[in-house]
Amino acid sequence: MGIADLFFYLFSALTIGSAVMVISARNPVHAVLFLILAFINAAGLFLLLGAEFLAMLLIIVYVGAVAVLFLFVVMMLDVDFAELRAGYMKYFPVGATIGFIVLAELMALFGAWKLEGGISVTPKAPIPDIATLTNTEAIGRVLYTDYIFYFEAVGIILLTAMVGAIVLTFRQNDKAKRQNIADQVARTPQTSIKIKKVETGKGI
Amino acid sequence: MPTSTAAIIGSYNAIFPEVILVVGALLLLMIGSFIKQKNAMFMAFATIAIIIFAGVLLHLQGNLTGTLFTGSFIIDPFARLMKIITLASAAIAVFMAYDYMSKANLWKYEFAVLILLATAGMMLMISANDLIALYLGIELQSLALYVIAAFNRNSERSSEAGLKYFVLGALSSGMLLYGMSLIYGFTGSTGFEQIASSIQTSGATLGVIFGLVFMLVGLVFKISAVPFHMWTPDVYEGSPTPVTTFFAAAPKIAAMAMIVRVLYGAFPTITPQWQQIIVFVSIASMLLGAFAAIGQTNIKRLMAYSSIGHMGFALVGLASGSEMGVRAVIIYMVIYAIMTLGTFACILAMRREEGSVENISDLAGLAKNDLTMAFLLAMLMFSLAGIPPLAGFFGKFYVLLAAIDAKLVPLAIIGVLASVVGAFYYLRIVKVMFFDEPAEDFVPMHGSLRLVLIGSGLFVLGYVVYPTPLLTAASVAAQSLFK
Amino acid sequence: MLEVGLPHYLSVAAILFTLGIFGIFLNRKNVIVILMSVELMLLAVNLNLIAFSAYLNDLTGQIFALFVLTVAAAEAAIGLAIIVTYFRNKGSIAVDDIHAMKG
Amino acid sequence: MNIYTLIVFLPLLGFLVAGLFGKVIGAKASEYLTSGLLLISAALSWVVFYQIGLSGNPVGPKTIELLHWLTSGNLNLSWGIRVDTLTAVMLVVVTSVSSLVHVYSIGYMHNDPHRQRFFAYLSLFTFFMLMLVTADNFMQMFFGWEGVGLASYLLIGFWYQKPAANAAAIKAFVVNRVGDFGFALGIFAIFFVFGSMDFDTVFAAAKAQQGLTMSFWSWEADVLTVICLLLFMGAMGKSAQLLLHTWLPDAMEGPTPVSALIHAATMVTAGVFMVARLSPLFELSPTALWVVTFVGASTAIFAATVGVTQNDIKRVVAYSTCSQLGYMFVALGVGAYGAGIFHLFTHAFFKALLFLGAGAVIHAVSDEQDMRKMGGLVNKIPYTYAMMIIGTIALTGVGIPTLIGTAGFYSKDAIIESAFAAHSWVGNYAFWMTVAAAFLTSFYSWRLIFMTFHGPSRVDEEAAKHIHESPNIMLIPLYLLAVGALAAGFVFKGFFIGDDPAQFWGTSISDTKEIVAAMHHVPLWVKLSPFVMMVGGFFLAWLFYIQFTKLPALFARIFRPIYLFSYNKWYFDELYDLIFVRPAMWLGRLFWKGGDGKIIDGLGPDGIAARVLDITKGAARMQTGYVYHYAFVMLIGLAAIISWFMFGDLTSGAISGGIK
Amino acid sequence: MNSWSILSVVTFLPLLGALIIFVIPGNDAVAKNNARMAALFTTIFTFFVSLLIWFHFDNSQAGFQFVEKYNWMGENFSYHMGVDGISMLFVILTTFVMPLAILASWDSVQERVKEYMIAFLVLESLMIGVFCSLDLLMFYVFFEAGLIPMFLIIGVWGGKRRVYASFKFFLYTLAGSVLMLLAIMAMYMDAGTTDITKLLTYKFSIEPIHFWGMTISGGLQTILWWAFFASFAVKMPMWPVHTWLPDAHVEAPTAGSVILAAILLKMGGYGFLRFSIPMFPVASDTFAIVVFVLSCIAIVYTSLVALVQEDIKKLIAYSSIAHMGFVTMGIFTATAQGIQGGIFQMLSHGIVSAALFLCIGVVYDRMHTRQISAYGGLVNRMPLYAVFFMVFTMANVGLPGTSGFVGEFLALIGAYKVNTWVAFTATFGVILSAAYALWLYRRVIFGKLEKASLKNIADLNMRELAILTPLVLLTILFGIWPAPIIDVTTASVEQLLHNYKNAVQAAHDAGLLASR
Repeated sequence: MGIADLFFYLFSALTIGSAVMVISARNPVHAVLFLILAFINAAGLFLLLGAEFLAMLLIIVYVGAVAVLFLFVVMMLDVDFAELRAGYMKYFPVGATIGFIVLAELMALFGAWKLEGGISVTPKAPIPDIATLTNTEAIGRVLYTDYIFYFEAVGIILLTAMVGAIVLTFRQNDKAKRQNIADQVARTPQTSIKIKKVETGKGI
Repeated sequence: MPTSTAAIIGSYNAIFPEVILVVGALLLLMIGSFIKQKNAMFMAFATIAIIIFAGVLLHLQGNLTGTLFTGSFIIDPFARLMKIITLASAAIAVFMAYDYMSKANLWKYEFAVLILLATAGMMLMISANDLIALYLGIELQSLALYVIAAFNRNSERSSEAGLKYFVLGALSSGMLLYGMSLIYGFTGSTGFEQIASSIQTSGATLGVIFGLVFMLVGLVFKISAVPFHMWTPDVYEGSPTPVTTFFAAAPKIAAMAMIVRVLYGAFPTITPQWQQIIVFVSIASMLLGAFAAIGQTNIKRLMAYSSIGHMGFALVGLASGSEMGVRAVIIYMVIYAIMTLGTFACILAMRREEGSVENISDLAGLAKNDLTMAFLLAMLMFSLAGIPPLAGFFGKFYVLLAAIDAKLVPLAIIGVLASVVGAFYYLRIVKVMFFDEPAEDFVPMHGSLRLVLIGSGLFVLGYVVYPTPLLTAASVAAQSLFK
Repeated sequence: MLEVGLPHYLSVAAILFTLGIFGIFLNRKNVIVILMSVELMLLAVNLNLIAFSAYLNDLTGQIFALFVLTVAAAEAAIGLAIIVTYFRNKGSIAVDDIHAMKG
Repeated sequence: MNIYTLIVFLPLLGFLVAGLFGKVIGAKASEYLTSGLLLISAALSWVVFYQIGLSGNPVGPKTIELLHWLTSGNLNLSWGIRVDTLTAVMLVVVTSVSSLVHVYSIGYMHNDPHRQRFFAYLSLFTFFMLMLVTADNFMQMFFGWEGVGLASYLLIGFWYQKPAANAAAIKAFVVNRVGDFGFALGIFAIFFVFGSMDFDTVFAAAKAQQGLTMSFWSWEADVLTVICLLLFMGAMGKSAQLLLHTWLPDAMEGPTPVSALIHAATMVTAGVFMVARLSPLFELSPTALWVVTFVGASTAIFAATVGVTQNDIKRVVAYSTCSQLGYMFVALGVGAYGAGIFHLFTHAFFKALLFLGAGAVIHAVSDEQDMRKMGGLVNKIPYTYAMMIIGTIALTGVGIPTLIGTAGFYSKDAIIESAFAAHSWVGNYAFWMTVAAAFLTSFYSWRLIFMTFHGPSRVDEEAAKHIHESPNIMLIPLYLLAVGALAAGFVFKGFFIGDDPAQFWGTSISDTKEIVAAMHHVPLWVKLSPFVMMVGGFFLAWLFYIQFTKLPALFARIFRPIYLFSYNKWYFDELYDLIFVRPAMWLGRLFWKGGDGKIIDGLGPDGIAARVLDITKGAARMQTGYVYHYAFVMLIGLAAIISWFMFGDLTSGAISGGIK
Repeated sequence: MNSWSILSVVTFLPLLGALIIFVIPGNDAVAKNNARMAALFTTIFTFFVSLLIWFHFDNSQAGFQFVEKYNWMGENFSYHMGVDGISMLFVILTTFVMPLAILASWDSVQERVKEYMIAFLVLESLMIGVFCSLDLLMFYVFFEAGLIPMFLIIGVWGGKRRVYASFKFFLYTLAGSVLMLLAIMAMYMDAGTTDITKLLTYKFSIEPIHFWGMTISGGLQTILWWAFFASFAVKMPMWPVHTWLPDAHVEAPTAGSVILAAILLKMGGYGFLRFSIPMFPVASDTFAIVVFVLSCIAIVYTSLVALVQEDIKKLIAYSSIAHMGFVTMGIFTATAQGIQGGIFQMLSHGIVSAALFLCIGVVYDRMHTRQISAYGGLVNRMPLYAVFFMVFTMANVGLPGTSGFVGEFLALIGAYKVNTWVAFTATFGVILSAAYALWLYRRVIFGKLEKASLKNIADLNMRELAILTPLVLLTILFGIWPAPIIDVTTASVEQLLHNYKNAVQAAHDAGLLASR
């Protein structure tokens, strides 16, 4: 068993362990933190598989952005240290059974994978030798050529997410006082001063 | 290799409609953020114009057939027809939406943008010829839809609808992706043609089948087939009605086209396997759609169950696994979309002085208050129930014909029996409108709604007279999948 | 112990995936946890893709994973936005409270 | 337009005019028109009768086709008029009695507001009866058969305000339908066997069928026997033979002229006519003839026993009719068709006379029919009395044996003799029964006379003031009928039961010389027995109702069960009510509420609808609103499909392609 | 021979009328009256045009006449029309009854007159279409489409329980016919066409089919036969799927009942004749006994049920079921008499039951109740009515000389040829029919006029006379002279039987049928 294998078991165990904690932690903040841990370990697994770029991406994008966003929202909304509710245990056995069945069936499948049969021996985009081209470089070479279509599409998706998130959450706060320089500059006496004729004996 | 600009433009002709939609969305986004006043009408008609322009471009493609972007984007008559139908449904949905949305104080220019983006997503789905393209198309569509489901952000129901849709949608795309990963792993490729040829060599390995199952779960979720339908009633009920209108037509067509494409593009050699899944899902959908709708009091919820049932029927055509079946699916979806849009025109018109209502009992005695609307809605109901000579019957006729042809007799029998049960609740609406004592009047129907309703009613009534064009178009489209 | 190979990676991914599903339907507490479960599922998918990519010696898997990552981020943003909207209306994001519509 | 057509269709014309335009032309005009047309028809009938029967050279059966009815496959039917002696005899009977009844009714019904309708019905009846007797095929016969049933129904229920009349009308129609049920089946069988419904074709082919069997209700039965028995069932219904007789006494609820015309002289004899008409068939089935005799004899004695205890004047006459019809069937059953028809012929006169006389009595005592409330009328309505006496002596068969007598004397004696002459056990049974019935006939006939006309008056005081003799328009028909009752036997004996039947009958009935000869050569005691019985009956009646008026009550007390049995008509009505009417109603209700309501609807539409709603509720409950349940359902779906492919598929092998 | 597409004209004339009424503006009394007049004129005109079909009809031809054929849906489903001796009479019957139905609703329908008339005219078009269609799919479309207007007619203008009745009617019949739809598709798949003229000579397989461990010995033909049977049996209706009919009849407005009884029920019988017998001869032969048993049960059972009814319409409805029992029995005897008897019985029933429902409508319009117990002694005030009612009652009873007799008589002759038991049981129904019909008549018409509510009831008015008189005349005319009707059908029926006998014989020869 080589060192790589050792790391595999380490990362896997940690990933799975933290995943378990994510879904079972009572405090949602803890859950987010465990999620981060799971991502980091998964990045380790990615590294073991030779996908350095994605591993880094995972840490930067996920740990750095997404998970923090989670944390932010959790803190903002509802830091609820609720007890496990009654329903949880009630459905657990049947849920677990079914989940286990699916899992077992999936596991049974994996041994069957062989690099033969119908699997194309000449991949569409073969991974170049790490000595000649780094992983990041290799990805970069195909990403903007062969996969430009996806790249553009994903851009639109991000745009959509942006528009969507804004339209849902952005609230025009009319109470907040803001400075509008253009308005200030544009002021004239006519608009700012009102001359009233005061009738005698009435007051203003 | 130097290529002239004209040649590039010529070859990229295929994707122009999608580009127009996206560019249009961006334009509207800009315009919208600069002109402050809520000019719903302008925005709506701009949206419709963009969609129509995209449609015209599609039409101008003629019989262009081929793939782009190293095979990940395909254009053929099937894709073109389904896209045109999708675009038309989307345009009509927007056409019907703007009046309601502005009256309900819901109109924002982002709505139009999101609709355009979602429509672009649908176009990508229909044209996807690669797992990644498929996934991106689905997500582009779904993300936009999640947002517009929750578009009435001051309503608990609307945001609950968005939330449920999102959570379950995310779960389904998780499953879809997992399936895709398995397919990729077990065939070594993401392109549909490569997957197909790989499976042809390897046969139906368990890995491929598992992948297919996971993928199908994610795919049929989009057409809300049982047992992956659970989101539908809640989302239909909770979303603002124009959004529901949109949901009921365009995404369903696109998703159905996508399923057809995936199954015939990537898995034609294991038809017997996926046939079983489709048969199961189809039966379950038809039965649930028929039974669960009966007890409903909210008409939008009822339409949700109705759409579940109809998707079940459309899947009958798919299950038959033949060219005839695909043709039937296309015809069914077209007719379904038109009927649904017409029905929603009526639902949108269920408005009193104090606001919109959506209970079936609110339709009571409509025949006395507004005979035209009641009559056309009744015809739509009969059509949805599949009673000849209305268009809905022919939709059912073709799918059942395909099923019988494929010797799926039990499926066909369950189908027709479910349609009898289902007829009950459509009849109930007719009964409420025609037999019951009149309830309070609705405010007069807006012109746009009336236009859609009349158009849809005329189609439903008149289809029997001249069914050929749709038939021909569907035949051509179906043939293109079976070259 | 067995030599670590593709099945090992796939198994880890499968377990992660199952845990993700579990998280969705066993969770009664907080909707955000559901979102996290979804992230776990997507992580499992990515692991799958990358493992296949490595063993197929095909870069496509990695590219795919890249896009999944991106989309997942977008999805998370939308999800969180919806949750915020919901919270504003309801004042709670407990999963058990989300059942205004049923039947 | 030949004479036959005229005879048949003049009454129809009368019906149409009186029925459609009765309101327009008025009651008087309707009466005179219908009666006049009938009289013409009657006159023409006598002409025909003379031409065909009396002139000595009988016209063989010939047919005048009127209108093609239909052709369907090998079934080919037309309306036609069959002319032969039997038809001629019936024409005479029907038109004569009918025209006299028409005339009589002018007087009898003069107070009724619906006279047009009444006369229309009478004419309609006559038309149907004529269609019946002139039928050339079974279909037409059935047409007339049911038509007279309709007319009878209408006439019995003429006074529609009387519930009893309505009930009687329905009863008459339905019981007749029971008979027609057999008749219809018989016709079907005929067509099945012979491929035709024309009399001539059937008669010609009948011989060939003798002894053959056919499958009927899954047993092999003699073809002709089956056919004849089925047909005879129709005759039993129409002629009120035992078991199907219950309608006839009730039919007396109708106006009396109707009773005279339909329920004495013509319609009820249709059964007799039918058997005679079909004698070529019946001849070939001894079993059927046996049954005919047996039923006839039984009816004769049964009706006579009931007649002796009835108090309603018309019912007594009705049971008498029933009994006399039994006589006729006895004659037919033993092969003496001529004798049967002869009795039919004479009976028509005297029974119509009796009925019309009874009508005159009823008329006189302000529509009272109960004889216990009459008595002592002899001086008040002497002409009527005389007529009733003539009718009675004709009915009881007064005459000097071997020398001369009333109409009934010839015809009835001929029947009794023929029964004896048959020399079979059923013939003997019939002989003794008819002889006994002759005794009873005499008894109840004289009982009627004595109770009505003699003794102290028991008439209501109010009614007593109005007792009056009938007007001439009613009496003249009585006189004419009385002539017939007295003379018909003597005049026509030679024709009807003459030594050579063929001379008079031609081929219209199957009488043979042998039977007639045997009939004429019975021992003297046989010839005397009816006479003795007649005298005995008269004497007993005199004893009971003139001499010792306490005796009837005494006997009724001593033999109470027997008395009640007879008085209640052998409890047939109660029995039928118990075994047919009530079960039918019960079954109807059971099928309706239980069958249709609970079982068919309960398991069918309503039940399914209820189950659908249950499922619906279940389906709606599944939609809990909780997002984790939704996810769970999805997971179950996924797990199920995967497991299907993993396990189900491998074991069942249902999937082609296989999995590596 | 048809230069001007007479069948299409007759079929779609009423639809044109409906369109005209549709565009009549307003909702006041004048508009209502215009709608009535327009409907009446349309139907009468249609009737006269349809008479041309009869005049130009060639009795000696067995095949279809006045044929029209155009492409409709693709190449496989065409717009194909034509009539033969079997269907022509039903077209005439429809066009004949329709004006009467319109007239019958003249005063009794005051609400939503326009819609009412439109519904009836549309229904007329569809019904004529059913009898003229020579394409299976087209037939089905017309056949089913009739449900919609009828549903509305019962539901909108019906009685108290109209919702229940209309739903029951709709769903019951729909459930029956969807199986036929599947069968039609299967036939299309097997024969490659839905052209009735071709299918009439097409031989559907009778080779046994093995299916899920079961063996269907009669093969495809058996399956198809049962599917068609399911639809037509409900439509007829046959026992035990008859329970929709009493409810529908009771709740429908008078004209609705008239159409239902006179024409809609006939579609079932027509279907048996047009499809079951000629297209599936071997299966028809095999399962004739089933039909016989059901018919006999229907005749006796429903007659008994009719005996205890308290509602006039319900009683007539049950009697209709019994009469339809004679039709099914006659048709499946596969004898000339049986089939022609069945056809004649249908036509006669179309006239007689329509007339009876019209008669009920007359008193319902005056008294607004259908309870028998609410009537009695009507003859005192309504002598004319009593006469008409009597004629129809007698025709219902099957009295010779009325049209009711001819059909029953022929059907029974046919039945006797085939099975004595059947004839015996069915003839038994003749007794019961007399009992319930006369008893009804007695309770409604006869007796003293005792109920205060009836004291001022008026006799038939001119309009009612105009409706009922032609029916009386036809009832009697057809009873006395049925030949013109029967002769129309002869050639077609003979050809039908010829083919039928050959097919059954061939099956026997091939050893595919157990010899009986």
